Amino acid sequence: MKLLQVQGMNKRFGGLKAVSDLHFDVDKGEIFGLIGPNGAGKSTTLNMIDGSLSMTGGKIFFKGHDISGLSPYKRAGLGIARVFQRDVLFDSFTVLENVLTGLHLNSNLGIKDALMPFSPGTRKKEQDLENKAMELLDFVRLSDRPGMMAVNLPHGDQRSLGLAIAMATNPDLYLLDEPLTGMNAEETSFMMETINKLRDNMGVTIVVVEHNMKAVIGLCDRAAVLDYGVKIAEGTPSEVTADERVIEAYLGTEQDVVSS
Amino acid sequence: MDSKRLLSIFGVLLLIVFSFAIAPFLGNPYWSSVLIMIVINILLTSSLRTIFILDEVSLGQVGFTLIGAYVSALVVMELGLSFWAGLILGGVASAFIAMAVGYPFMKLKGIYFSILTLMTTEILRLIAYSWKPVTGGQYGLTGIPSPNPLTLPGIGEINFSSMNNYYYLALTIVLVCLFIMYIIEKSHLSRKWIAIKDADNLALSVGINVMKYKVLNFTIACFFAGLAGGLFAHYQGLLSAGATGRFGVMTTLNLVIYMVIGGKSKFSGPIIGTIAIMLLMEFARPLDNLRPMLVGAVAIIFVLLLPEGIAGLPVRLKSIGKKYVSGVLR
Amino acid sequence: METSLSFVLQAIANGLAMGGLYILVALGLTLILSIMGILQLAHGEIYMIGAYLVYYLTSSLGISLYIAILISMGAMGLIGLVLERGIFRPCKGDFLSVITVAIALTLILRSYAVAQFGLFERTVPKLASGSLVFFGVAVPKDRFVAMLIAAAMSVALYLFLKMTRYGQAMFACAQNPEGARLRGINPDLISPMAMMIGCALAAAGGAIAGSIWMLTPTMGTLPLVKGLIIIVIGGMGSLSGAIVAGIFLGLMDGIIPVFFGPVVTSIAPLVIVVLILLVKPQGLFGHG
Amino acid sequence: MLFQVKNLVVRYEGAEILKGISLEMEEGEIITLIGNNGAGKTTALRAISGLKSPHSGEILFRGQRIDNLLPQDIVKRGISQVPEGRALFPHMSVSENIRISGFLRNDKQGIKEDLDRIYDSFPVLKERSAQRASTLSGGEQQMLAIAMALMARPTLLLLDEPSTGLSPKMVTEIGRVIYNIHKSGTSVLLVEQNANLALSLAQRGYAIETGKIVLSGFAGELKKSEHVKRAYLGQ
Repeated sequence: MKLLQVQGMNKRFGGLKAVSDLHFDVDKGEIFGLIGPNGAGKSTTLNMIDGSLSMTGGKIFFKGHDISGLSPYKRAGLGIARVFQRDVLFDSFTVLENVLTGLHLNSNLGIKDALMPFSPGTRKKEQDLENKAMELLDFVRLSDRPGMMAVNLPHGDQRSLGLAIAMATNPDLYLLDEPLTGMNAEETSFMMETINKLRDNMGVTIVVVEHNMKAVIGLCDRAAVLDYGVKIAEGTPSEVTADERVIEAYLGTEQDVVSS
Repeated sequence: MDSKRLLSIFGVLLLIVFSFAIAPFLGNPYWSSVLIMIVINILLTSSLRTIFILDEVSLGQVGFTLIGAYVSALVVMELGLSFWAGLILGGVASAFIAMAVGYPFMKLKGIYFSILTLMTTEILRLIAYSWKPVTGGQYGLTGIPSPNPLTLPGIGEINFSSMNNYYYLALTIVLVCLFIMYIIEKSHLSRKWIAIKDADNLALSVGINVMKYKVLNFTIACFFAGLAGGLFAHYQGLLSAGATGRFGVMTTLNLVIYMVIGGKSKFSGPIIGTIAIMLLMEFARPLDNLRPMLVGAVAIIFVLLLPEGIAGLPVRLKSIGKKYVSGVLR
Repeated sequence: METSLSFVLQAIANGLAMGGLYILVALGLTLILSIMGILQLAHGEIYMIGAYLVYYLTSSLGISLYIAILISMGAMGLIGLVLERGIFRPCKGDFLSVITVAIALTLILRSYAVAQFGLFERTVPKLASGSLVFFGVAVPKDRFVAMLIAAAMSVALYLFLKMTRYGQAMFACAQNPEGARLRGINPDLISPMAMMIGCALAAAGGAIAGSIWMLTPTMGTLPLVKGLIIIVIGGMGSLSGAIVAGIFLGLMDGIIPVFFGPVVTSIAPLVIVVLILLVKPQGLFGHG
Repeated sequence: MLFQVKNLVVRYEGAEILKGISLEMEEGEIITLIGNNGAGKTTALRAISGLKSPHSGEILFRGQRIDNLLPQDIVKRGISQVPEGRALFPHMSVSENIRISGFLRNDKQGIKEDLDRIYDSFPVLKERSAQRASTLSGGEQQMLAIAMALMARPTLLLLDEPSTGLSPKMVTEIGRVIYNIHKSGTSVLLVEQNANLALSLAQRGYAIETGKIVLSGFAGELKKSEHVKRAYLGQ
């Protein structure tokens, strides 16, 4: 079943075409890579899928519904979760509070609870949320320091926390923006393991944006390669990496700049 | 419940008792009127800080006070409703207008939001200043009645035309408002505001309707600003909207000073700051025209040396004390 | 017919003179905002103190008006330097701190003026006496002199910014502070310059206003509000935008009262600004 | 020794971005620092240019420590950077951008000569000299950024990912420009993600991963190294 369908997506910034007529489908349960060199339009594409950027043209379908005009929070409600490229976290909060905030959609705290935060009913609801949050922290191996301020976490753990926040929305589709960037070998392998575990245990679908070819090969079932906002190849990682055009776009032309 | 929490609850109760007990000892209407203005301004400054939870500085709180003041006065004078209805309707009118303009307003951030709110408050003032048939124009409204006497079982009839009694009334209302604001501060609502302030894109991506919560924030803050206006109208008995008067630009700017000196990141900050600066203004009467200079100097000293304000002093002193102790021991 | 023409011509002259003053205030505001990122809410007070200094120099020391204006500009420039170093720079760009410090400065300067000069209205000598006659209508000469001074200073500022190394460095700092650092420009050197120029222009504006109208300790509020209106309409950081918006606003202020009441005159620009902020916050002439 | 970095540690908000890197270069060399996004390359250049003060370690230029100097003093000594994202003054014209980049120089004649020379080597900039910098294409902006850095007459030119976002043809073009700059006697430190480009230009190279130098050597050797092939060349 097609979980996500991108049809004729376009984005213009002034005169610049950041994404041109992009088509691709993602099946349920797939890990799909969106790869390309810096500036190829990967993050722009991701921003249009999660709704933080509006499209100049095209349509996006999620679970068969047209979500093209919906705002990001509505898309989150439908089951799309975004994990940001840089360490975007709630800096004023502890690790636990970050995940609690992520549980917004799963909480049934209403205006009544806002006016009676100390009432037993509200307390109970919050306790339940806390338990849920701790489970998620367990999954990303952060349950040992729920009270730590999120900003004080090491880089790799901040990424894990970002993932836990996304998991808290209980999504069907994850959008991961360069999840491995800036990580050391140990953190990279843990993150890859976590992503695989997420898909295998929970049956979710994952779209990964990555410029690091090596990581993509190990992670994705299928991938599309972007160059200057145009899709130049799509297929299994081995198909994609063997493609002439991908090699040229990705690695630069083989001609020696010095001798030419 | 830990002892620290118990202690602070006890402290707050003590302060409340003190603020009730103080009025008769001061004894004269002048001090009662000072105290009334202090509690009204506490409410206003606290409403400013509600918006500051989103990291936005509203320079327009006084504009919404004006709405509350005029609406509250007019429904009592023209429609013959009670003080209580007037007070609530004033707050509601202010909140309603805030909600109506909230969506486009809350899209702006930083300097843009501050300038927008500053201009809005001037527009509201000028409308009040010129809309003669309704607001009395530059002559303003006069003869706004005091609240009707209240009969309480066991105490008897309380007449609010006395300054002292009006102070009790205002204090009670403001305390209730502060209690509600405190509760909101501790609730999931304020956690969402902080989340939006920290990273609105992440907040959106976990499904938080960012604009809804921002507009709600603005609406709540302006509701309390409107209530403050109603309290002011029925205390003063007359309203006018001249440029240098109560609803002028300087009033709105002073609130920022109260908040910063008191401590912008603590709930108690605006309360402490308003009391401290307004009392300072009273005790510095001999300085006469130079009093604002004193306040300005104090504000600059706080910004540069104690950015967390008076409410941040205990922590600051503790760290200084620790340094000193460790210095002595070493 | 004749009287209405005379009204309109005088209104235009008044409007252009006011526009000139607003421009002087707005140019400083926008320079300070774009280079230092500071919303200088006390800028109107600098304008006021600059005017009072001219009053003091002319009335107590008997210095001639034009010299006094120059001295006042220099003095306010120095004060700007002190303010930048002493109180604005330590705020390190924190928005609330900057606003608070500026408000505190407003309180201090205004209360100083009240204490020193009292609440009475004061006057300084006229920039010029007599009238010029256009189409049989007499328009006071001082309006023209005010316009000329404002125009000359705007042109001088423009030339300084466009043609000199330090002027260009100011633009560079405003557009890309880190890029400027990499090219060897030190923003810590450029910021006080912006503040000095801004304060000097405000002082000139205040002095001219004082010589056409009156001096009061609260005279700074109006030009501050007008200055904010101008930089919003013109786009924050845009000098040409500030000049166009300033002339536009001055004319509005001059002409509207002829046909409508003073309240419409005050409200109209505010409403325009609120609408611009809501629809196109970068201003009508702003970049991007 | 022209330039030396010894055990440089840089922190941002508690996180150690550079964990003690060392590199060195001789006068007239062109070396490269390759690594993926987030490895710490840009941070290293920011520290060298004085935009970010290091937590510990030393940076030496002609034997003197420069790690405590302000950016303008570092430019004065002859180190000029072409930053990532080009850092132009978008609303100033191309010629204003170039002129203001000679801010620290007082020799009017020399500035004029350099301007002419730059226009000779970048005819496209001459063509567009009156246009706003923001209206240039990506490749032209990169040319402008390089021209601006050259206005300081640097002994050492630092380039931060000049190939980012450029078409292969433009990358080749930029490569040629860098090559010519080096030929004319300027030492170059090239930071790149595009290892292919970097290793064809440079004489020697260092590879950086999560804040540490993991490999260094002559460009030819690095190109053949299995690690580089896997990590950077995608083979």
